[in-house]
Amino acid sequence: MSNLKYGVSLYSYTGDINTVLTLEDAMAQIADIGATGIEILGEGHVPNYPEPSTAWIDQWYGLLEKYQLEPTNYGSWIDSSMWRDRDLTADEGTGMLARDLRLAHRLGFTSIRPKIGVVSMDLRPHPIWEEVIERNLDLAAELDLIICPEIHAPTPIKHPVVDEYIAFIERTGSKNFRLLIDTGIFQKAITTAKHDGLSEEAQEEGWRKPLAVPMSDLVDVLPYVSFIQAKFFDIDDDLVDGQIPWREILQTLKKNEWSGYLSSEYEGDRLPYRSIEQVRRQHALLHRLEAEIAGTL
Amino acid sequence: MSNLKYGVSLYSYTGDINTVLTLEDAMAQIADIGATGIEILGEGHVPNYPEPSTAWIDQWYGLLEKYQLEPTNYGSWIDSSMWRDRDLTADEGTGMLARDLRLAHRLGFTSIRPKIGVVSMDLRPHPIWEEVIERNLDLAAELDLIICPEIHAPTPIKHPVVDEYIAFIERTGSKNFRLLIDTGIFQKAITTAKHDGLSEEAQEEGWRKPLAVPMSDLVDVLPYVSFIQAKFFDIDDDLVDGQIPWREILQTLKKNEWSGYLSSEYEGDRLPYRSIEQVRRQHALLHRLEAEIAGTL
Amino acid sequence: MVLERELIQSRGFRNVQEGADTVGFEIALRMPNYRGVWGSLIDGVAVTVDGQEWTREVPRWTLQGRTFSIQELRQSTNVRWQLDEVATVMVPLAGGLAVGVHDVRVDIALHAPYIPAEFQPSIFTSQRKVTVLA
Amino acid sequence: MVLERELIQSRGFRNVQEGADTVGFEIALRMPNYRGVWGSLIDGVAVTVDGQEWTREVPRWTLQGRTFSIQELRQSTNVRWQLDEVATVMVPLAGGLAVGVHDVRVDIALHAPYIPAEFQPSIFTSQRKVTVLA
Ligand SMILES: [Mn+2]
Ligand SMILES: [Mn+2]
Repeated sequence: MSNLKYGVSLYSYTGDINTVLTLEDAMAQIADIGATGIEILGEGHVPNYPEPSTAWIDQWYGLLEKYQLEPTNYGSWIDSSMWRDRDLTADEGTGMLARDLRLAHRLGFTSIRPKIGVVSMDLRPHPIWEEVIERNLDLAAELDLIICPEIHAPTPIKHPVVDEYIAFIERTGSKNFRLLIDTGIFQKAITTAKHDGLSEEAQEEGWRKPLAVPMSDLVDVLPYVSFIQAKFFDIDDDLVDGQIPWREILQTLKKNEWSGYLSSEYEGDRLPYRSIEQVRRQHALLHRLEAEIAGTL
Repeated sequence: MSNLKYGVSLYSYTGDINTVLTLEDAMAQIADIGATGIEILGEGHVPNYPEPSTAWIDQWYGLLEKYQLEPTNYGSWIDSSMWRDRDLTADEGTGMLARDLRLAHRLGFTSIRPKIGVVSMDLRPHPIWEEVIERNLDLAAELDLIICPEIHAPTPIKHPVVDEYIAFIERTGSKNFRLLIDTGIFQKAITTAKHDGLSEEAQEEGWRKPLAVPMSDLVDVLPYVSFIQAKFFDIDDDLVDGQIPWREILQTLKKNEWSGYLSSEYEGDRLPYRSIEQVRRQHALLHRLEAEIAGTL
Repeated sequence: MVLERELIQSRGFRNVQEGADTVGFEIALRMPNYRGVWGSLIDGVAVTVDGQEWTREVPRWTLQGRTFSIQELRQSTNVRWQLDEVATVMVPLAGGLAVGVHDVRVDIALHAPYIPAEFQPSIFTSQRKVTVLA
Repeated sequence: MVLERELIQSRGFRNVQEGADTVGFEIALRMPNYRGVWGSLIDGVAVTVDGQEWTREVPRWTLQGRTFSIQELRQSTNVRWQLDEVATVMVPLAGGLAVGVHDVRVDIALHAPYIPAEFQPSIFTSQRKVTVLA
């Protein structure tokens, strides 16, 4: 029996948040569409990160209560090349992740995605990753947090990086390390959405090329998947998403009895207020599809 | 010796305030341009008007202190045709103005502009105006507030309405009734700025037609003028205002030794954020002109 | 909190249930004027959704937690539509609107006694696409 | 409080005095990325005003109340540019800018270690007209 829950990452509101949306407005938006989960980026959405004031933490819990939202996943970074002259050490990386685990826990999250710096064009994570995670598994267990690296385009599921993550799960036997799937890997058609800051070539390489990972690959790793970021770029007036195959994705999740959160990550054009309307459309589409699929299974 | 002070009315930020500007942002903007006065509309900018919470009043005073601003003029209304079946009585109007006098005083204002409903195409105020004001003169004196009706286009200075106001000052001998001049009456050229809500004909009649009141008329009433709303529509990249003759206005004020506030009322196109930049331009222009005029007087 | 720049807010656009029935839809609107006004100065809102029109006499108004017909609102004495508060207007429609994107237009009528009666009411128009989820 | 949508904020664009001298001008910038970053990941900002250019090595940075040269910032360890805080960049210019409207462009360079080194840094560009009052 699959139980899909719906949430929204504040990443969706990039550009809008802090300009035309306060944190409370964003939470009110999420509640208004009937979603129950809120995902944040620690380094993005926590004022005075990594040391928020107790007043802010009180406000955070007050708003969760007011809008009846539960914290889902907390995005963190392990910036392995912080300085020009040297890489981050495993010790430093371990301390960073521990700091974010504690902060995520303090804010009520149950899942954390550390984004680790890469060392190659095919996005191999910096070799410290394994030690940094392993040295934090006990803390994660103590705090009841699942650490889940993100499988993100242009890295597909059938890739040595993912193989290594799965080998790590099997070797350690830890319940506190799982995978996070970003649905951008299922992208079937090109997007013209502009990604601020990135060069044309980087965008070409990473975002615009549809990776089109087949559903069978998702099925293979689904037992290891603890969280899904529902990445998308554009949903039109007829609720058609031209890039992400939501029907296939939901069918796969339902059929394989996956339960957990689909957390919206809108990554289309950053025109003021567009994110709000696009997230609404995505949830309207996902609910409609889920109801249709329920009728056919 | 003329002492000109500069302020901004929150009216300038119409459309931006509550959407892309909080009250604090607006106050920070005003302080950033070196202005010292803040003008508000009671019915526009006081949450839960006419009964703001004490928490909001505390916040108001906290922000005045933080941004070193002084409350100048408080805009109020006496809506003489509130209902379809009858006009407001003089008793009701008196109560309304008293309520606003008390609220304006509580918020630290020293001047109040009641906008009275009109009964004719040439904007004659509803006949209750005289009784409503007269019955509030003692309260205004007690609260140290100047009541100042606004001389606003399409009503010029040489007009029976203004004559009546001046006769009232002379008859009552009150120091608590004066005139407020809106610089829109000096408009020399047409503006294409769109005024939301008004029909084409109403705009034609009231706002687009340059009234071009001569400076000599201003000189005649200047002893009665306690406050100036620096109405404007557009200042271009070269700091040229094509509608309002700021050099003449400032020369007239300086030469006739008028002292008091010029409070910006931006009334141009309501594109997001445009008000912020336009108010900055107006103050840059006014400061430049005042310095030039100081050199020639 | 802040409001969306468009008068028609995304948040609050939804169908309205009464028991098991969907009896209409509602739209949250930002005050279009530069000041808030007393309820009696509101002369109603005409609503158009995907070409279907409702006149100013039809929608029901919820302001500051209280609900009014437009006839009641015109006679009201102590309720306001503030700059920082939305008005929720409810349009009766059996079955409500389909889930999805709708083209919504509002024409909001407000009285301003300081403008000659000949020019009353002021009409503020806004149109945008918004999404109903349920 | 909220920030202006444009990266270049109107508020905070001003000349800088040192004693009786005007020694430069400063611009307040909103963080262009979707997360805040540690100061060492900032690779500088190139500034162009009315056609006159300053490279990324020139402007001084004020973040969280502390001021850095870009060389110092690249080596810093405990200062951040947050999404909800502006960075103030100061460009030395004897006499400062004339009072009035200026055409300002910034090209902000940020490192993202999770993107291959070949594509570093990301450059975020913004250009608008802003006004110096004094
Ligand atoms: Mn993602
Ligand atoms: Mn005025």
